[in-house]
Amino acid sequence: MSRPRLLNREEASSATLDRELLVRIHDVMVKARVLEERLIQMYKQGHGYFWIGGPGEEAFNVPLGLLMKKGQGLDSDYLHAHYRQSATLLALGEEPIGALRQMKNTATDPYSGGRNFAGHFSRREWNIAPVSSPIEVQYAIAPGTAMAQKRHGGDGITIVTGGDAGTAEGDFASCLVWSSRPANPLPILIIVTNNKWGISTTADGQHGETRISDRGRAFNIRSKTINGNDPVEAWRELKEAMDYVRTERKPFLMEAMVSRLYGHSSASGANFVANEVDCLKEFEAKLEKDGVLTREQMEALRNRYTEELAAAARQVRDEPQPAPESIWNHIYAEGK
Amino acid sequence: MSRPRLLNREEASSATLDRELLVRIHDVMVKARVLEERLIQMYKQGHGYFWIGGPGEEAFNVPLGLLMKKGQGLDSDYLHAHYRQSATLLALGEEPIGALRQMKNTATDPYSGGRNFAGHFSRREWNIAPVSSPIEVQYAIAPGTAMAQKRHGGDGITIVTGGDAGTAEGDFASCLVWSSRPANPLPILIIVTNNKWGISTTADGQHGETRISDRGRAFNIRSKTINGNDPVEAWRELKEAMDYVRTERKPFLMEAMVSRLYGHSSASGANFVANEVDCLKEFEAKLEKDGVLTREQMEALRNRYTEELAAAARQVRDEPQPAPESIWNHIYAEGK
Amino acid sequence: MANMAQAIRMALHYAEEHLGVMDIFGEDVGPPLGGVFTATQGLKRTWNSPLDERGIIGTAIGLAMAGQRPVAEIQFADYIYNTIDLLKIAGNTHWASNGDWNLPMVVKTPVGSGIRGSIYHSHSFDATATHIPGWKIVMPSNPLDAYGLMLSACQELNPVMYLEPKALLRVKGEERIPGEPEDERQLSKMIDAPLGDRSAWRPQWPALEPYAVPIGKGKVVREGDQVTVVSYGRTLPLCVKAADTLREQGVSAEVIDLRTLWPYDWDLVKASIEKTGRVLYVNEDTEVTNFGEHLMRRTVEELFYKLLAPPRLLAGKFVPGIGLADALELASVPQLADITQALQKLAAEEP
Amino acid sequence: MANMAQAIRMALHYAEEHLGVMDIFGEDVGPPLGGVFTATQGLKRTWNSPLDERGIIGTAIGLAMAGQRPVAEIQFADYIYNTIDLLKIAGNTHWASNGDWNLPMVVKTPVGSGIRGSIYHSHSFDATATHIPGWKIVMPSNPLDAYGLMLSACQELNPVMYLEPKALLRVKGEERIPGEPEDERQLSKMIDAPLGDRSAWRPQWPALEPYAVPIGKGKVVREGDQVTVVSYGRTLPLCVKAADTLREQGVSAEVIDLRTLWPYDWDLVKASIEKTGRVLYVNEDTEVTNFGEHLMRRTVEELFYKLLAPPRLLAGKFVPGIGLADALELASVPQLADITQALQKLAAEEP
Ligand SMILES: Cc1ncc(C[n+]2csc(CCOP(=O)(O)OP(=O)(O)O)c2C)c(N)n1
Ligand SMILES: Cc1ncc(C[n+]2csc(CCOP(=O)(O)OP(=O)(O)O)c2C)c(N)n1
Ligand SMILES: [Mg+2]
Ligand SMILES: [Mg+2]
Repeated sequence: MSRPRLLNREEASSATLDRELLVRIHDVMVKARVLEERLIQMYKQGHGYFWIGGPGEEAFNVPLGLLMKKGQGLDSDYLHAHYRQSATLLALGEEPIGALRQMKNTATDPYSGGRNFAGHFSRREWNIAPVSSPIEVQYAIAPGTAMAQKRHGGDGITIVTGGDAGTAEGDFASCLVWSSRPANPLPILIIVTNNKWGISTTADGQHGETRISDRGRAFNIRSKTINGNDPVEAWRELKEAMDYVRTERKPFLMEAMVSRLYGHSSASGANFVANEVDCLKEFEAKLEKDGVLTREQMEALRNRYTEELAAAARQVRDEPQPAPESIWNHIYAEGK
Repeated sequence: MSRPRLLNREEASSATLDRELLVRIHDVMVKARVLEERLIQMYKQGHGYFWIGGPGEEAFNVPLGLLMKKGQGLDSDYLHAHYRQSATLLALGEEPIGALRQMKNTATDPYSGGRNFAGHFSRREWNIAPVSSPIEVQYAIAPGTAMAQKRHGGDGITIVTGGDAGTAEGDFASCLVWSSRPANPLPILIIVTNNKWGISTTADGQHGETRISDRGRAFNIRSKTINGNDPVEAWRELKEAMDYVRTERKPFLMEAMVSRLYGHSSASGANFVANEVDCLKEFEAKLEKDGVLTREQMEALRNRYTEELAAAARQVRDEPQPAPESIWNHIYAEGK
Repeated sequence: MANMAQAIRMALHYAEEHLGVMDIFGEDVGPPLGGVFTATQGLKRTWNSPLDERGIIGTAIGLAMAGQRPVAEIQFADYIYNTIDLLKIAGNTHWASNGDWNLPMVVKTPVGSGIRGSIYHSHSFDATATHIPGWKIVMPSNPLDAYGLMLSACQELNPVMYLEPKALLRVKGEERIPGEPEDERQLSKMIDAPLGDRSAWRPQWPALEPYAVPIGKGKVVREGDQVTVVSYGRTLPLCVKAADTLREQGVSAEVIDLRTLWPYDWDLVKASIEKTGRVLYVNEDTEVTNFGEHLMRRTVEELFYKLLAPPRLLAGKFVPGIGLADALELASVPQLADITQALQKLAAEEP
Repeated sequence: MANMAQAIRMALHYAEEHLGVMDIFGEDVGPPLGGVFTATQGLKRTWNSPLDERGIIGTAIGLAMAGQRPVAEIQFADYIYNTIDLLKIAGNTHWASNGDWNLPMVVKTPVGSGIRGSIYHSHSFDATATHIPGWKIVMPSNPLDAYGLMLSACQELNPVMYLEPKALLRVKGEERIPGEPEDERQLSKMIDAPLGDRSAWRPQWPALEPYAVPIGKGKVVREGDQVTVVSYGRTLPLCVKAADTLREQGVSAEVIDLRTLWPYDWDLVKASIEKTGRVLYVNEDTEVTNFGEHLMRRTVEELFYKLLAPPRLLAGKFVPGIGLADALELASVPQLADITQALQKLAAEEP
C-alpha cells in the first residue's frame, strides 16, 4: 500500500494526460477519500474526538504530492501545509494508518504521539513541516526554508498551503513580501486552496479581491487561479508553476478553487454536502467516458481501500494511549 | 498664531491653485518646517531626549490638514497618524508650542503629559487618535472609526497614514482587507508616505511592488501614487480622493512620494540631508517665479516663525516636569 | 436554568438593547452560526469578521474610539497571541494620552481545557492578560455571574477582557437570570437557533432585567475557617466539590470565586486568609509566571507572619501544550482529585 | 575592555565563523547600520529584513527547520508583542511533533529601561518570555557573560531568547573576552564601524577564542550570609553596588546573577537562601504576573520553614508604560536607592 500502483499501462484515448498518470492520480484520490471517510466514521463512532481534513481537495492535493521532490534536506521540497492535506501525504507515499493513529490519539501516532488533532501531519524525513492549528502561520514560516534553499542552490523548493479565509491574516501578506524581495526572491510556491468558506463564513462578504491570486500581482509575483477540482488541470498548472519556481528560483502564487465536501470539521457535523462539486465523482465519470477505467475497476479499487482502511482502523483501536508522564517528553531536543 | 493667515488676496498669475490657497499652504509649510527645526535644535541643545518628526513631508501633510473636516465625533474626520505628521496638525490650527512641550517632556505637554516622545500627538477634541510608536498598528485600528462613520452616515471620513517600510507589517494588509469587504466597504483614506527609507534600510531591496499603491488594486480599492513633494499636486489629488471617500463611502489608497530631510530621527543624527528634494525650497522657487510671493516676504515669514518658536522654546524651558507620583494617573478612565 | 452560553447571549442582547453596544463581532459570530459556542446566536448587532485577529482587536479599538462600545470575540484564546501588542495599546491608550482618550470595549474569548481541545483549543489566558496594564479582566464560573459580569463589562469606560471558561459554557446554572423563564426548555425554544436552515428564524427574547456583578468583587462560595481556596473559571466548581468532600471529612474550607482577576478583590481574600492561615490558589494556566504566583506574592508580602503553612499554588504543568489524549490533558491541568488532595495536604500541614 | 555591544558582535563573529550561523538578520541589522546598538556591525552573515516582526520570527523558524542556525533580532523587545503566537510555536514545535523537529535558533532583542526610551523603548520581556514553554532564556549583565552566553546560544538545539539589557550595552566589562586585544582603543579601531561612509570599511577581527557560559548556570557575584539578592540584566550591577554599600554598613549580602532565566539555576539560589534565610528578587518588568513572583513561589514552596523573613520582590510598577520624563522613569523601575533600601529593610526585618 506504500506507493500508488499503476493499474493499466495502455494509452488513454481522449485523456489529456498520460493514461498511466491518470490512473495513478485516480488511485491516490480514491485512497485519500476513503481515508477521510474512515476518519469521519471513526469520529462518529467515538474513536476520536475531532475530525478535520481534506475531502474535496483530492484533485489538487494528489498532483501536488506526486510532483513534489520527496526527501529530507535542502535538495528536496519542503511542505508547510494546513490541515486538509492528507491527499498530498498519500501521494508522497505515506501509509494512511498514521492518520488513523492520530485520529485515535494513540501513542503510536507518528505525527504527534497522540498530542495533536487529526490532519496535523509532520514528517521531517520528508521535509513535511508540522501542521499547527493557528491559521496562516505557515505562510510566515515558509520563507525561511525557501531562503535556505535559495542559498543552497539546486532545484529544491518550498511549498506552502492554506485556506482562502485565512488570507485575511497578515501572515499571508508577509509571505508575499518576504518571497518577492528584490534583494532575494525566493523559490517558493505559495498556494491558496479556495473553498469559499471559513467555517460558517462565506467568502463573498469578506473578500474585496476579484481573485485572491491578484494579491500576488502587486508584488510582481507570477500568479494564477486554477480549477482545483480538475486533476488534469491541477497537474498541468502545478507542473508549470513548480518548474518555474525550481528553475527561476522565484515565487509563484497559485489559487486553486476546491470543494469542502464534508463541511468545516466535525464541529460542524462532518456530513456530506450535496451542493459542492465532487472532484472524484467528476473525474471518475471522465475516466469512464474516456475509457481509462471501468466503473467496475473503480469500485473494486474503492472497495479494496475501504477494506484496508477498515482493517487499519481495527488495528489502531487496540493500540496504547500515551502515558500521563509522557507530557514531559520532548520539551527540549537533547544533544545527539 | 492659531490659524494660517492669508497674506495676499490677489490672484496668482501662473499658479495652478487659487493664490490665497497657495499662500496659505506656504505659510503652514514654513511654520511646520520651523517647528521641526526648533525641535531638532532643542534636542541638540539637550532640551529633549529624542526627536522624530516630519521635515520633508510638509508639501503633502499641509494640504491634508487643510482639507480635513476638523472636529470631534463621527461627522468630522478621524486621523490615525504616525510620527511625521506635525504639519498636518499645524494645518488644522494646532499651536506649535504643544510639540515643544512634548519634546521637553513637561507636565504641560498636551498630548501625553511628558510621557511620550516628540511627534506623538493626540487630540480627541479634533479626532486625532494618539500616535503610538509601534509601526503600522494604526492601520489595524483605523477601520474601526471608519466603520462607525459608515453606519453614522454623513460625510466624515477616516484617514490613516504611515511609512513605506512599515507596509511590510501585516497590519497594512489588514487595513486593505477590512476596508474593502463587500459586506461593508469603508470611508477611509489609506495613506502611505513613501520616503524610500526605513531607518537605515533602503526600499529597493525590500519592495517587490513596483508601486506600493498597487497593493490596493488587488482589493479593487481605488489607488494612486502621487508626488508628495508638490503641494499643488498633493492638494488636488487629496481633494479628489477625499471627495471620493466622502461621497462614495469607499476606501482609497494613496501613496505619496516624500522626502526625509533630516534622516530618520535624532538616533541617526538629525542632520540635514542634501540629496533629497526639499519641497519647501522648490515650492518657494515656484511661488517666487510665479510672482505669488517675493523672496523677502517669504524670508520675513520664516523669520517671524523662527522668532515665535524660539520664544516658545524659552517659555517651555521653565515649565514643570511631571511629578513621580503622576505615573499612577489615568491608568483607568473613571465615570464622568 | 440557562447555561453560560445562553447567559452570555442574553446579556449581549440586553447590552445591544439598553447599553449602547453597536457591534458584536468576530469570526463566525454573526449568522448563520452565532459563534462556535452559540453565545451570539440571534443577536441584532452581530457580524462576521475576516479571519484576522489583529484586525478584530484593531477594529474594536477604533470602534471604541468612536464610542460604539464594541464587543469583539477571539474565537479561541489560543488565537489571541498575535495581538498582544494591540491589547497593550488598548490598555495604555488612556494613560499614554494622559487621559485624553478612553476605550470602552469588551474582548470576549473562550479559555481553558475541558473539551478535549488538544494543543490549540485549550489555552488559558489569565497569566498573559493580568500582565497587561490598563485592562479589567473578568472570568465567570456560572451563568448568573456570566450575565452580571457581561452587563458590567458593557458599561465600563475601559477595556475589559471577558474570559469564558469553555468547559462551563454548556453547564446550567443554579440561580435564575433575572427575566429568564421558569422552564429551561421554554428558554431553549425561545433563544436557541434551530438545527438546519436558520435564515427565517428569529429569537424571542425573554424580558431580561438588569443585574450587575460589579467588576472587582469576588464572592465567598463556601464559608470555612481552616483553609482558604481561591480560584476562578473551570476550576472553581471543582474547588467547591473538593471543599464539600473535605467538609464530610471534618475539614472546613472556605472557597472564594475571584470572578474579577484584575483589579481583584484583595480585601475578601485577605480577610479569609487572616481567618484560616492557609491558602491554596488554583488555576489552569501554566504554572511559571502565573497569575496565582502574583497572588502568592501578595499573600507572603502582607500576611507572612499570619500564615500557618506556606501558601500553595495548583496550576497547569509547564509543558508546551495540552495533549489530545485524555491521559495527557488530565495530567496537564488540575482535576478534582488534585484539588482535593492539595487541600487535604494543606489543611493537615504542620511545620 | 569591550562593551557589551562589542562582546555580542564578537560572539556573533565567532558564531558565523565556527558555529554554523548562516543568517543574522532583522531590521537595520545589516550594513550600513549594523544594528541600532552596533551589535551586528561588520559581520559577514547579516542582512536587513523587511519591517515585519512576524516575518522575522517566522523566517527564523523556517531557517531553523532548514538547519541554518539563524540569529534573528527584534529591534526592541517593545515590538515583539505581535509575535507571541509564533514564539509559542517555536517553543512547542519539538513537543507537538513528538520530537520530530527541533529548532536551533536564537532571537536577540534589547530590553528594559535606562536610555530614556519612553513608552516604547523601555519594555522588559522576562515575564512574557518565561511564560512560554520550550524556550531557553538568557540575559547577560556584563560583556564577558554576553559573549559566553551567545556562544552557548548559537550551539543550542532549541530556541534561545537572548535578552540584551539595553542600559548595559555600552558599558565596558571588567573581564577580558578571550582573544580581545589589551587596548580597548585598538579594539574599537579594529571592529567599530567608522562614522560617515562605511561602504569600503571592513572590520579586523581579533583572534577570538571559544568561551562558554553554560545555559542554566547562575553565578554568585558577591558572597554574603545575611541576605540574598537575585537579579539579572540592568538591575544586577545595581544590586552589586547596593550589596557593597551594605557591606560597609556591616550587612553581608550575597548577590546572584541568574544569567539564565529558564531553565534557571535553582540549586544556586536555594543554597544561598538556605544560608541567609532572606531573599530579595529584583527585576524591572512590571510586577504583576512577574517572573520574580515565580521565584518567590518556588522559594515559599520549598523553603518556607527556613525563611527568617518573607521573601521580597522589587520590580517595575504596574503602570501602562515608562514615561519619558526622568521623574517618571525613575519612579517606574527599580533604581539603586530602591534596591539598597529594600535590602536594608529585609536584612533588618524581624517578625
Ligand atoms: C489564528 C486562527 N484563528 C482562528 C482559528 C479557528 N479556525 C479554524 S479553521 C478556520 C477557518 C479557516 O478558513 P480557511 O482559511 O478558508 O481554510 P479552510 O478551513 O476553509 O480550508 C478558523 C477560523 C484558527 N485555527 N487559527
Ligand atoms: C513595530 C515596530 N517595529 C520597529 C520599530 C522601530 N522603527 C521605528 S521607525 C522605523 C522605520 C519606519 O520606516 P517607515 O515605515 O518607512 O516610516 P518612516 O520612518 O520612513 O517615515 C522602525 C523600524 C517600531 N517603531 N515599531
Ligand atoms: Mg476556506
Ligand atoms: Mg520610510
